[in-house]
Amino acid sequence: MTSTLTRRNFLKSGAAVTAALALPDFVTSSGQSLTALAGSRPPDYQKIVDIYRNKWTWDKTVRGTHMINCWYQAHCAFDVYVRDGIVFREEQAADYPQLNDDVPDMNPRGCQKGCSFSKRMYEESRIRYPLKQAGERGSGQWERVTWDEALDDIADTFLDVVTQEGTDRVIWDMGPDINVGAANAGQARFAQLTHSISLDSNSSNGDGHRGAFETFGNIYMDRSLEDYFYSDVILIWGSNPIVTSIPNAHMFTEARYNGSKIVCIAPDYSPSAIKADLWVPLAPGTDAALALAVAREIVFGGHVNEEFVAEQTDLPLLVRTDTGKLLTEKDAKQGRTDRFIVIDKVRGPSTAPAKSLKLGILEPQLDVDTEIEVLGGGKVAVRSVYSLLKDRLEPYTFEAVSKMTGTPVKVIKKFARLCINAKALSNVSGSSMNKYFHGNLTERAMILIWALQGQMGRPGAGYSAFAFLANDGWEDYVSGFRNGDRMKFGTDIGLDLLTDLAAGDTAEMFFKKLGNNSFVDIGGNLPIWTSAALFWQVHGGVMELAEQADKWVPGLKKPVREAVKESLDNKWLPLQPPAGTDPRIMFHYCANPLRSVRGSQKLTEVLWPKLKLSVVVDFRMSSTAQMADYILPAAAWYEVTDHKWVTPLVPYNHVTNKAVEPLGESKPDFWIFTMLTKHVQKRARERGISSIVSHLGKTVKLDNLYEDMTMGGRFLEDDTDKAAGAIIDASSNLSHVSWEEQKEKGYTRYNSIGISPLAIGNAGKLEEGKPFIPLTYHIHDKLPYPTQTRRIQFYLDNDLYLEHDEALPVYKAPPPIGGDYPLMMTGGHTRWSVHGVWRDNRLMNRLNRGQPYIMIGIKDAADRGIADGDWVRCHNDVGEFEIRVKVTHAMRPGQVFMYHAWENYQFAGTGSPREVSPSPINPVELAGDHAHLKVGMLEGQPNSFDRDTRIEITRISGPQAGAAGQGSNDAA
Amino acid sequence: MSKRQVAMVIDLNKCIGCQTCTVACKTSWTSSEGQEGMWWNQVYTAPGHGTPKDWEQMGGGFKDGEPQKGVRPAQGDFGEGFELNYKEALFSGAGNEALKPIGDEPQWGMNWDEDVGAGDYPNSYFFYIPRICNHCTKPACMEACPRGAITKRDEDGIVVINEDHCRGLRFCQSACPYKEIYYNHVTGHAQKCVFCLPRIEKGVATACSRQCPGRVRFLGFLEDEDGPIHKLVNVHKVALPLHPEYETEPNVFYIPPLSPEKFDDDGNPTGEDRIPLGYLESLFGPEVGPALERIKQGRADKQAGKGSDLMDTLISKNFLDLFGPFDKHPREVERIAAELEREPVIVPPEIDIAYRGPGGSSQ
Amino acid sequence: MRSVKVTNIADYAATTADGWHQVFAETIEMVPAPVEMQPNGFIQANWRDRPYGQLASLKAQSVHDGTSIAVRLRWASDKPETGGREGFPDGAAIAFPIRGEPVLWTMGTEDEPVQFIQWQAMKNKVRSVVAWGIGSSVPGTAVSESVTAGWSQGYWTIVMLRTLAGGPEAANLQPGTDTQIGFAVWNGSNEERAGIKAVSEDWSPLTIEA
Amino acid sequence: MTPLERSAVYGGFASAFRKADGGTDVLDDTLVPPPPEGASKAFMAAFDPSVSKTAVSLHASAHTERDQTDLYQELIRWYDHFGLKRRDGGELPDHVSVMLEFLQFLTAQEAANAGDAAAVGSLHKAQGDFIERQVLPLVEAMSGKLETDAERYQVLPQGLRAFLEEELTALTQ
Repeated sequence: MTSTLTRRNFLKSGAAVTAALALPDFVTSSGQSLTALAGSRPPDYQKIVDIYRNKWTWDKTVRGTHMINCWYQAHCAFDVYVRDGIVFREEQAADYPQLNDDVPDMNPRGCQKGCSFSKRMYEESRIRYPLKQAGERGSGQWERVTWDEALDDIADTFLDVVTQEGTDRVIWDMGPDINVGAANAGQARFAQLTHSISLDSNSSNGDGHRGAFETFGNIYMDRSLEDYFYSDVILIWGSNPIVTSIPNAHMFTEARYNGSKIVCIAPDYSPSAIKADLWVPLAPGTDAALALAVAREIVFGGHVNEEFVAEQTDLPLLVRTDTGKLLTEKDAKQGRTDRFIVIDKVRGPSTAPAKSLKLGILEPQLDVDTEIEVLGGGKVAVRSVYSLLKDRLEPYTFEAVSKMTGTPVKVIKKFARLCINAKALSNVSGSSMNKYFHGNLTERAMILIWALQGQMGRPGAGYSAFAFLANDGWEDYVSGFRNGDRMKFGTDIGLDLLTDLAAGDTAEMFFKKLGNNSFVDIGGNLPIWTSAALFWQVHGGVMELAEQADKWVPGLKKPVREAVKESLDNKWLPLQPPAGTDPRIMFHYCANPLRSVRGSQKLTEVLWPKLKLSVVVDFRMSSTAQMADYILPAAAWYEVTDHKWVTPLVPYNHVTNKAVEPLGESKPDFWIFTMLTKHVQKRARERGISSIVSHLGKTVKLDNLYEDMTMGGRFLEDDTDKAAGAIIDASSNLSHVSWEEQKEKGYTRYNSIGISPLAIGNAGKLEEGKPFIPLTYHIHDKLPYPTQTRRIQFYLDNDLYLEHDEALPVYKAPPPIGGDYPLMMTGGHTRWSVHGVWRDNRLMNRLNRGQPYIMIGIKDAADRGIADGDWVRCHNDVGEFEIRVKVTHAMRPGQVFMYHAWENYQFAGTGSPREVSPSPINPVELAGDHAHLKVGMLEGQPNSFDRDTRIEITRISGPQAGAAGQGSNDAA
Repeated sequence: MSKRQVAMVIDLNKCIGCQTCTVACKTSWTSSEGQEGMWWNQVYTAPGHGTPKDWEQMGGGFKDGEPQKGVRPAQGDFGEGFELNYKEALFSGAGNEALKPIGDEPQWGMNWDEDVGAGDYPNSYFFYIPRICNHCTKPACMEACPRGAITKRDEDGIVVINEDHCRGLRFCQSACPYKEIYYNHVTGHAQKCVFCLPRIEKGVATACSRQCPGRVRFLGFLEDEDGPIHKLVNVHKVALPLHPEYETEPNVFYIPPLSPEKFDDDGNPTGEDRIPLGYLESLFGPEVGPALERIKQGRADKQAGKGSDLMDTLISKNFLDLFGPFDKHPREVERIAAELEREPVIVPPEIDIAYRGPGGSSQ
Repeated sequence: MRSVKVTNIADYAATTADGWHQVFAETIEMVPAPVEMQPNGFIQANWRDRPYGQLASLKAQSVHDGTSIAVRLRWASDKPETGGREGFPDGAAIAFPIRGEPVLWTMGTEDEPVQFIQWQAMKNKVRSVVAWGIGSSVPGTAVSESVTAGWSQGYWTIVMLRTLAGGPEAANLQPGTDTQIGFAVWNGSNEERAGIKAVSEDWSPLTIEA
Repeated sequence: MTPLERSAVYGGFASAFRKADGGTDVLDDTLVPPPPEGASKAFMAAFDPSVSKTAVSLHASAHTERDQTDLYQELIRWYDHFGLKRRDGGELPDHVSVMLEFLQFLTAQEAANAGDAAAVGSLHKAQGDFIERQVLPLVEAMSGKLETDAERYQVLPQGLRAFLEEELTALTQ
């Protein structure tokens, strides 16, 4: 075939035409040069099927996992299959060892999301290079910029703000994906060096387990999965593990075969209820009443474990009936205000033991109603907490509670009998309770069932609340391994710990103090954290939605705004930057507040205008990213080597290995934060800025930031792997296995819960071959709890609690938040995404309805002339949104159900479910001037609520035809 | 009858409806052109329409040995693989357009009636049923194909469609009573689950079994005396075929679902299962009642500390015990890791670009 | 039926070529292929009480130029059906005995094969196929078969061309000899395919003019 | 045009779609206008959907309902059949520049094997099938929807389309 054709000659005259080949995107498989290969004889080719002749081979398989907060169901070791630098498929490794012969092994783990991440990685919504918003915010006119341009511009705005307005104007919005590994060690170190503020978003997601915090002074307590095999009665209460703990679920169904009885308490016949022996249907938000009915049966039925209660709880302690305050040693005679009084059967009034819970010769009376002489003369009537509790429980008879909950008496009786006759009672924890306004009262009432019977601290028995387990070398890395010894949050723990221990405190109390010190300046540590919930309410304007809160919540003593002002003015709860001082720069790090925060429509209206700069660090487009000024592309999970925190349920540190190069110009998180310090340092030196005094009154060196960040060049921007290894080596609970070995295997079992505010509350030994049981240090070794009374505490004499009659647990009906409308919008985590990451994924959407939907019962739908698949309008006094309905037999009349995490851009029109949930702050959660009711890491902060939201639903139309425009996927 | 018959038991008490099996199958087998709407493995909420929609009313199979009339499911019955309008919704400014399926809003999808169930609250009831091709001992599809393109392998009883002989006549689709056969409109062939042939041949469990987080699927040969299948089907008699009345002798068996107590009209617990026995009998035949009793007895023995081989088998503390002889790790079997790709995809026929369609003949 | 000798077959390739007006069009009676002849119980069960092969008759004409033969068919079809993603295309086929005395309806036997030239509206191409009984059809020797097809005003008209010379798996046609020809038509909108079709009652004698 | 010249043109188009000012040394600027003022911004607006509403993606997977991983597998089988492998950090296999580089290679190989009719026959069939099945559909999808005021980027896809159509007819004769 000679070139007789007159193809229009695109070739420029005189252009170089040589046989030498240079192809930017190709190399030869054999290693020879491209020119040499082009010179050789080509393989035979007749028809397209020829390219399918030779077998497909993989270049390599690498051990990987997914660095996202799957929380209770985290994490799973995967084999990642790679070819030509592209991840093609992944499959669970499924090679976890069996812990011991009594229990099933953990295999295979994994879920439908993890098994399809390789499809998610290269989707169109993946961001490949830094983007700058060219038009005004939200206009979608993005401009590609280089990393240098982006980081220089961000560094300049950062320097302007910190020099002119203060370092506390720079805010780190931490999403659920912080991994307590190298990735966010980079971010935390940047924040610590620059005194910028990190938002603790745990409670703002409604995961604060407030009731456990009020009772144990600590939320961290969960067991390892295998422990359920030793429990003969398992309560699924306030959780939906069949949907939200996919890799763990087999342990419950196998425990059921092993003879355990499973009880599910939920308003709807949930996917977890179908695996139960008994499903207890009740009106949503009335769980406290049910728990108090069981507690009453325990107390009045003579089932109290008096020995456990006397030693481990505050029930024998005395309360002054005149002030409602706990009787202190000082009141009774000379002594301390943090020591309390019991009536010993023989010796009369005595100080309850404090340094240890051991009673020794003491025999405290439980039921006390007497008078006692007080300092300064005169007598005061006192009663034991137990005696007050008996009065409190008295009205919660089965019949009365049946009216409150709508649950038939016989079902309540059967449920109570199961809880009382259980040899080892356990619960499957979730994060639903705290998304109800009175969720704290519910959890306090539930804990009574375990505490009154001493069902704690032994195989299969115990209450599970917040699940968290992390390496304890992270804080050392973040504080820069100062002085080389074990540094915690920048203080020399050696000396402080010993002094506290000598004074009778426990290591747990010490580390809780360090956690508190991260929020409040009590000397030593850098208070650079603040409550995200308060931040969104005050700076974000969400509080404005709560103007009508008094209409919704009966018994509110003062408007929410005043309650918040009182708490802030009295420094009960700290807020940084303080109210009235506007934030200026927000880094949203794997965070998506515009999708997750209740009342998020206020954030774009009130908060965004205050910001000079909004930066999103993420690997995909999201609702918040659309409103950002910059999007910095983070590498995806198979493109970086790092490790991730887990929970005691699956106490294995999981590692993901870098299988392929990051796509386009996306970079590992660690690289991004380290390079940011490099640009801040460069621009500071160029602009002649050296250092400033931060709002904490300490100097912040800006012209040396990169040197400090990298610890003098020890961990440079490309050293994610090295930093991750350093964190492991510095961890007392993970350094028993080398970092190289952990990378190879993909997972390593912790050898202890570690000493860091982020896990020490689990207070138990993590031993080889044995399931983990929380709180055994308190129950067996008699170490005091980190509470005011150093016991499991049911009586809270803080003024806010007394004022709202919540000193003792009580049932309060769910307030009609959003207005007096007939349907209560409950919800839960979805089966189809972890947070928002898979919500817009093509494959996951094909496995359900491809669009958001709200579930409604048969009768409620019929009453409103609504059919399955119809479009409806959901509205109340605060907002509205449009959505399609799914009509299901499982819904309780009066209840509708909204699975979470739909992105705003998946809703027609402007509304989204967050806009009908004003989530007013519960005033008691603003308490702060109390021995243990104070802010700490992930605990002691106000929560946000959406499960009490009341709405009405009205039909708009049937399914719409051909609504969507021509997608990018239509053929030419 | 094949010399040996590979079989599967699916435990409906452990299935949590998460569709990881569906994703494992889809990403391994059906992501080529023309397979967008194919689900060789599906999980549906029962009672429900299932996939394809109302498949139980679509006929096929045998009755008293006689082949029965059957419907050929349309693509819409399987549920379209709907496509999302990413470009408008994501990259064109906030709030301009909702991310949703392109074209008409879907009114059916593979898992459309997930968790809908049946029964009047509080006696609602549902459970999940995973389904794959049953590789029947008397395959209706094999009998229905006039070209003999469907064969049952002697060494393991797996029923496969030979794409060289298949002309896309699709008589097999109407004959299969379980409606497990799909049509690839690009290659012009009928296609269906191949029981992960390349994995099974190398002693590796099928993707849907090995990747199931619920540990729901047992694998093995029906005749293998000490395998889990024989134990559950023949010894303990708790694993039952779905719709035995279709007379194709399916080789996928199901452990029937226990369920919470039913409530009487005053809402009080009655001690009976809430899933009506009649409904379970309509699925698994008259043996389902006794099978449920044997499972309950097993639990009672465990509670009484007497021990139960049935329960220990169903619990299967060691993950690999689920899979009988198919216990090799896909990563170790190097060749399989290297060849873990699909059967060679037959490339679509040369589409005659010249044809202008009716009325515009090329003369 | 006679295949008229003509000088140049190319003039007859188009369905509406004038030449065809001078060629006598035979009316071939068509009947549904008997349901009992369907190869298995499932096809019989599905079609026993469902009408198919309802075409009453078709018009057939043929010419040849000594090297190639053209057969023109014309039959009523209320709407053209190409099958699309899920349906079945309209189709037609002509059959020639290759050896022995094969029975048309059984599509030949072990040693009495039958050749078909099959056309489908979806792909608008023809295939030369050989069969030794029902369900056994496989691609036969190519006889450079080709087709032009068109539907208008309720009628399909197609012209099939092939070389007279056959091969081991294709009928060998010679000018000046008599042979036989059979016909089949599939109505795609009625989901007709394989054995579900209208067929000519039996072979029609075909004289290939010298 | 000789195979080597065709190879040079493929290389020119490949770099023209990779960088805003790519391929100016090879492509005749009377047919393909030189890069405009602020070329990189205009190039982004034309060809990067994450940057602009009116942009058209240069990735084939953005223009097909086909499963992305399956498309990558077929393309990698093409490149692998002829001994090529993706360079670390290179573009994804369905990017138009990668496809054009592959044709640049095949035509260069054709030049080197001019005397061997069987080899040239194989290469012609491969080039024809690859253009018809992968490259042309992508280029048609790109040029069909493109809206840009920068003349170079309006013309580039049309020019490439014309060149490919002529290549295809030449190859399939």
